Amino acid sequence: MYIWALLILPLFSAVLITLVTRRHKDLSSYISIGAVLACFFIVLPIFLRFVGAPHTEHLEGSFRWIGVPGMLVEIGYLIDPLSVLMLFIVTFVGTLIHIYSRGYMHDDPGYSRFFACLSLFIFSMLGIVLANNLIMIYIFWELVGLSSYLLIGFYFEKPAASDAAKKAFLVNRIGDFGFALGICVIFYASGTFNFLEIAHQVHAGHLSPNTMLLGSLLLFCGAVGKSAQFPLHVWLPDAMEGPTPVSALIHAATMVAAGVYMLARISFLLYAAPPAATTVIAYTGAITALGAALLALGQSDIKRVIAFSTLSSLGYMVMSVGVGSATAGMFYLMTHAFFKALLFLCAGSVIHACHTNDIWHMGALSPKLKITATTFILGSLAMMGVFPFSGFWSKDEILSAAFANGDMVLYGAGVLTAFITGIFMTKLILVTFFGKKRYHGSPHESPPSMTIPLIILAVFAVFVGLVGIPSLHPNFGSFLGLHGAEHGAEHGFNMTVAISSTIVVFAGIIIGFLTYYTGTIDPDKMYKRFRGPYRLLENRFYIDHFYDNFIVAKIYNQVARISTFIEVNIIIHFCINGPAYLIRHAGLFLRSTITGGVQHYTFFMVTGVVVLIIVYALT
Amino acid sequence: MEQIFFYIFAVIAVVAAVSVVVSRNPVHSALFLIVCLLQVAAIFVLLRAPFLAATQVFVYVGAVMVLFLFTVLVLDIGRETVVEYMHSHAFAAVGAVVALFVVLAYIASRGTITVPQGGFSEEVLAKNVEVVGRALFTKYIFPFEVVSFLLLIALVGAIVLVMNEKGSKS
Amino acid sequence: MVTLTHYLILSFLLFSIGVAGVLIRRNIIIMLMSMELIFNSVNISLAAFSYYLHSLSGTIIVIFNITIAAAEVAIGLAILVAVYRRRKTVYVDELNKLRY
Amino acid sequence: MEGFPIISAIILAPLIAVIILIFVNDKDHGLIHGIAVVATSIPLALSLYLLFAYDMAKGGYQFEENIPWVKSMGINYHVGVDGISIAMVLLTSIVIFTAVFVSWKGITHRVKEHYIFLLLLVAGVFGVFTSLDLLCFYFFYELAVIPMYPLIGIWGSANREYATMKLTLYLSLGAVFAMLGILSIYFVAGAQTGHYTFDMVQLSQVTLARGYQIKVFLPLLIGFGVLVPLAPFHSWSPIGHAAAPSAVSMLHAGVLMKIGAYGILRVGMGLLPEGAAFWMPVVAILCLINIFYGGMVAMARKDMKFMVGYSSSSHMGYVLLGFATLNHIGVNGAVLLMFAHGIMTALAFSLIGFIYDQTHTRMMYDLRGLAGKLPFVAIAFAVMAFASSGLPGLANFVAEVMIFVGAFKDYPVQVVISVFMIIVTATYMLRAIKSVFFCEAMERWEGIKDANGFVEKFPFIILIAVLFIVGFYPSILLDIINSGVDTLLARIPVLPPS
Repeated sequence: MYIWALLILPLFSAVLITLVTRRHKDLSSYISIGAVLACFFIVLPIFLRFVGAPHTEHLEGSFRWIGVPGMLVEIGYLIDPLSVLMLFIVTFVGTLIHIYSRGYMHDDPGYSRFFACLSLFIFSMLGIVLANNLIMIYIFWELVGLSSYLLIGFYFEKPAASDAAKKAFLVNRIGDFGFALGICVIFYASGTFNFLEIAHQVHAGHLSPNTMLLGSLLLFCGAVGKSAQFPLHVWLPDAMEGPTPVSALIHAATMVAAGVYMLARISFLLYAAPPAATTVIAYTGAITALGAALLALGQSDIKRVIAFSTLSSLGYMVMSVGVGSATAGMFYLMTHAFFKALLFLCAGSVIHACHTNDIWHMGALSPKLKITATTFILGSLAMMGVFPFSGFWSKDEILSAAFANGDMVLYGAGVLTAFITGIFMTKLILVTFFGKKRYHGSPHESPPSMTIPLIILAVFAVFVGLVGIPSLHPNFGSFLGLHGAEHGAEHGFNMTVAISSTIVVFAGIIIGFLTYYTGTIDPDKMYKRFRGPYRLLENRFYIDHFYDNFIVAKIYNQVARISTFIEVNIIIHFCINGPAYLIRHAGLFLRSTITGGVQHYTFFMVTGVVVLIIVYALT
Repeated sequence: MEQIFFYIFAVIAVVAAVSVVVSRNPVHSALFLIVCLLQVAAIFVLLRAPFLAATQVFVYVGAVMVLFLFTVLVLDIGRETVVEYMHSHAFAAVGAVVALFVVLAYIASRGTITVPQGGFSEEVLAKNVEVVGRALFTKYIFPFEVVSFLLLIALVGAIVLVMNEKGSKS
Repeated sequence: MVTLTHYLILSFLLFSIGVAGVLIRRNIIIMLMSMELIFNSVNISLAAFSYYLHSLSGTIIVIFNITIAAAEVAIGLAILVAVYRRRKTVYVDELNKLRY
Repeated sequence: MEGFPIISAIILAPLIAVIILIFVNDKDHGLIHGIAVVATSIPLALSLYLLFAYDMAKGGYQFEENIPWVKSMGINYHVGVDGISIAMVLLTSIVIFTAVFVSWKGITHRVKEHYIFLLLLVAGVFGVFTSLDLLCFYFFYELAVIPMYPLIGIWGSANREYATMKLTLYLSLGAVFAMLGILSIYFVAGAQTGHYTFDMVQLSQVTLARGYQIKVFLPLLIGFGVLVPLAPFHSWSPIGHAAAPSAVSMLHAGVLMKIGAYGILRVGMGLLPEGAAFWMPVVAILCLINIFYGGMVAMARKDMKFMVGYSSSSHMGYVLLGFATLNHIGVNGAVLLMFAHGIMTALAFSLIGFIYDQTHTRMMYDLRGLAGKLPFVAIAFAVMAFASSGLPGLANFVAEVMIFVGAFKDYPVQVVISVFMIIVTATYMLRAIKSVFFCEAMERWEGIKDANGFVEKFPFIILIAVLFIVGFYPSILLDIINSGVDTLLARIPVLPPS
């Protein structure tokens, strides 16, 4: 029963803050932090129990939510290693970020609102993680979308923020369009929403391959939206309009990873479906990973750079699921949650200090912001995948899986991404914290409520990768116990892959160092030489442009305008007012016979009588 | 002999009727109407209905026509010009009327009597006043009363109509 | 020999003249007079039918007719006087308030 | 409560209030409002009682009252409720109760007459939802439609003469078609059994020939479809919403449109099951026009009332799609959506009315940054917008999911388009939120005031609460609706495989 508290506490906190303690800032934040902390302490023993005995039977509990003949929807929980791991990440990172927010948001007028939304987010996110059926995951899927909308649009007075919020919600909705249809397909084929029952039917071979292919691809659409994969990635960079803790928690560590979590949850379906499904997934991930990494090169806003790197990481994870290793994807998800949250929080700390997002207005901050700088560098190294930081182990697993899968295009894309990541992360570190002083005012280190979470996260970012060392037993993979695809199921530590990826990362770092620190490679010259490609990067491959100016302006708005034209002119004016007009004018015409002259009427009467008599006489 | 009288009465009646319609002076019209109505009374006599003839003379010539003359004189309507007194579409109207007459006459000339004859032969009808009085006060007593009541209402109505409204007299 | 047809033709002739009067004259008084003509033509028909069919009904109806005609004239002229007081006209085509 | 005529009490409470109001001094606004509140709270309380007292295990019509009216023609005053009617009666009582509170400040002239017409209308609606006699049904239907004419014509806003004329003509036209169908059933069924009656319960036991059912279903579909409004008979509705005063818009979109859907369900599907089975695929195609085209037009509209008006016609398309499934999932979902949409749209119109009273404009681009000035209204509006775009936790979501799941088997194309239109709904709703409430506030709106005090907040709170309650625990209504849908669907033949 205490599992339900995971949902009830954050929801209760959100409601309480909204309805009661809105005016008491501190109280609101304590309620919110208390709720997420309590969740963490509920999750912790379960987590430890599963770590101790990974093959413990999963727990499932549910109650009937909707029941009509032919359709049963439950609200339930499914506790297995996968969800426990995710619960741990969400509550742990969530707690840290709640604490961090107390410092970061301290003088914001919407303080209570912020914490209410955070609690709502934790509620919805835990709902996704706990869900034992598709409808429930969809419900909370939408609710995280809502909390994301509310938090991105937190500064609703800013037009950019309200636009970004709207965009995030709608783009997610496009993904959910597929998701909802996928649910319908699966329900139609299997008659149930429950994961375990669907899995059972899949293993029993009750679903036809085509159904599974269609179902997996449609469900994948949901992940494309939520995890911001190409071509629905456009909302995530804009989502950085929200407060930085939000970016860290929602748009880096947890919510955007929900797509990957969902894919892992339905991995039984993906791997049972015809291979076309996983191929599509893998290539989508690879395109996103590589494209986003390139785009990150062209950005100068600190949060945007990290946002694009997040996109790239998400692409990695999705690719990992696609090449047959959901385990590696989840592993990367975990390490990514720590180091990316860390990076965002550091960025927040920097922004807090400098009051700007532009890295070209920073520089030489490391002496002023010692803790921030140190943790940022640690996080970056983890992100780049430098041995022995956490990113190394997780990235390595994905690359090994891709290698084992045999598709060298995917593997190459992964390696190339790692190389580019090396460049732009180095650039980010060097331009922000070293080099010439370009900032104004006197930045100073953030309060402890902000730095302590940084330190904790840094520790995890550095060491958490160790649980995935393949030679260990039990290690991460065996704990999770997911069934991989047959072709990519067993892949150990691959020395070739490890060495080659390390080499390219260092190559990237060196190039970055040469460009942005020593100046051996002059960035301006590079810029001039590669003006075209650079413009392409700055404008994000014109994808947003294409959406705004073609899809929305040309197609969508035109359809709406044409419909309205039809409505107003054809339906209302022609079909409806037309007959009315005719009748009215027929009436006006006939009215002219009503002269008011008695003798006219008499004349007609006499004529009529004559006619009647003639008719009578003739018959 | 009867035929001669019929034609005399009929011709005078028709001529007088036409004169009613065409004379410009309403007083002349009224006088012609009196002539016409008298001829009708004469025709009633030809039709062996002396009581009707008497009533015709009393009611029409005595009462109705006096009313007309009074009205004409009270309203003081003089002679009218040609343009004023007829309608511009008088031709169409006359055409319609001629057509009306033609079809009516056609039917009348073609018609035959198919209904059985009643019990009031010429001899009975000769005692016209008695027969009519008997029928009116026995068989037709109810319509008779209704009509008298109607006449009363008309009387009251006419008075009400021409009475000056209280507020409007100024 | 005077037949029923003779009387009917006479009746129709007077009727038509009456209708013509109603149709072509603008003066309401003349129109009322023409209506009297119409009444009388009908009375002639009724009396003629009564005579030729040896029935009393026609005669009785003529009596009622005459009575009602008297009432009609009384009311008609009263209306005419009332209208004249208000509108100062007896021309029917100027009394077209009921126009569209 | 045994033996107490609950249903008659629900219908009579507003009518008695009308009679009392006639004798009340029209200057005494407090008293008039008070009477209206009492008159609408009685049905509310009673319908809540019905919700809990209805015996779901037994099913069928309960709380029946049957009094002969015109015996020789088989007309009875026969009322009673099943699960579907209870949901609709509850919806009506909630909407009218809140509408009275909305009118409290919104209506300033001819208050007494306003309430008289409003309560007459509501009595008619209650009657429609509870009648078990076709002629009674028709009588109450007209009673519900006619007061619309003065309500919009007198208290309406821009273009009200045109709107009210159009609305009344349309609805009367619909009524004529419905009446044709009703009379035809009366005569044909009577000729078949030798016992002429308008009683729906008895008529539903008559098995009419399939060919006949197919023929007669069409006028019923058109007649009730006009009210739904089924495309292409929909154009009266947005303009009617736009011109009507808030309370009337609420009732109109919240309840009156549901009468059409209810008529299709109760009379069409209840009495002509085979006709329904034949025509429903056609309905599934027509509703697509509603869904797609209504949504697209809503997208392009700048007047918020028009936007919500067209969005209503889009949502009613979902309801029809749910009916068209003819299976438990879809029809239950459709009835639930009728309820949810009624509440949601009532909330929408009350909010737009409130904003209009404050700013005297409904054009969304004339408004900006109201969130700072009207935080309460902004939150309520957001709840409404999210409910409309099918966000979980709010009532519409459950209903829409059920419709999609139920319809997917037979009408996959419709489902794809409907799900897509959810995105469009979200688009125009969020755009409205953004342009009305977000960004910097304009100086023009310096003096406007948020809803404050009990009277102003109360209706919004009730409606939002209902949306949440049903959204979180839909079974509270679904179980009872299902008991009604069960009996209804039992007579419908299985659709031939398409």
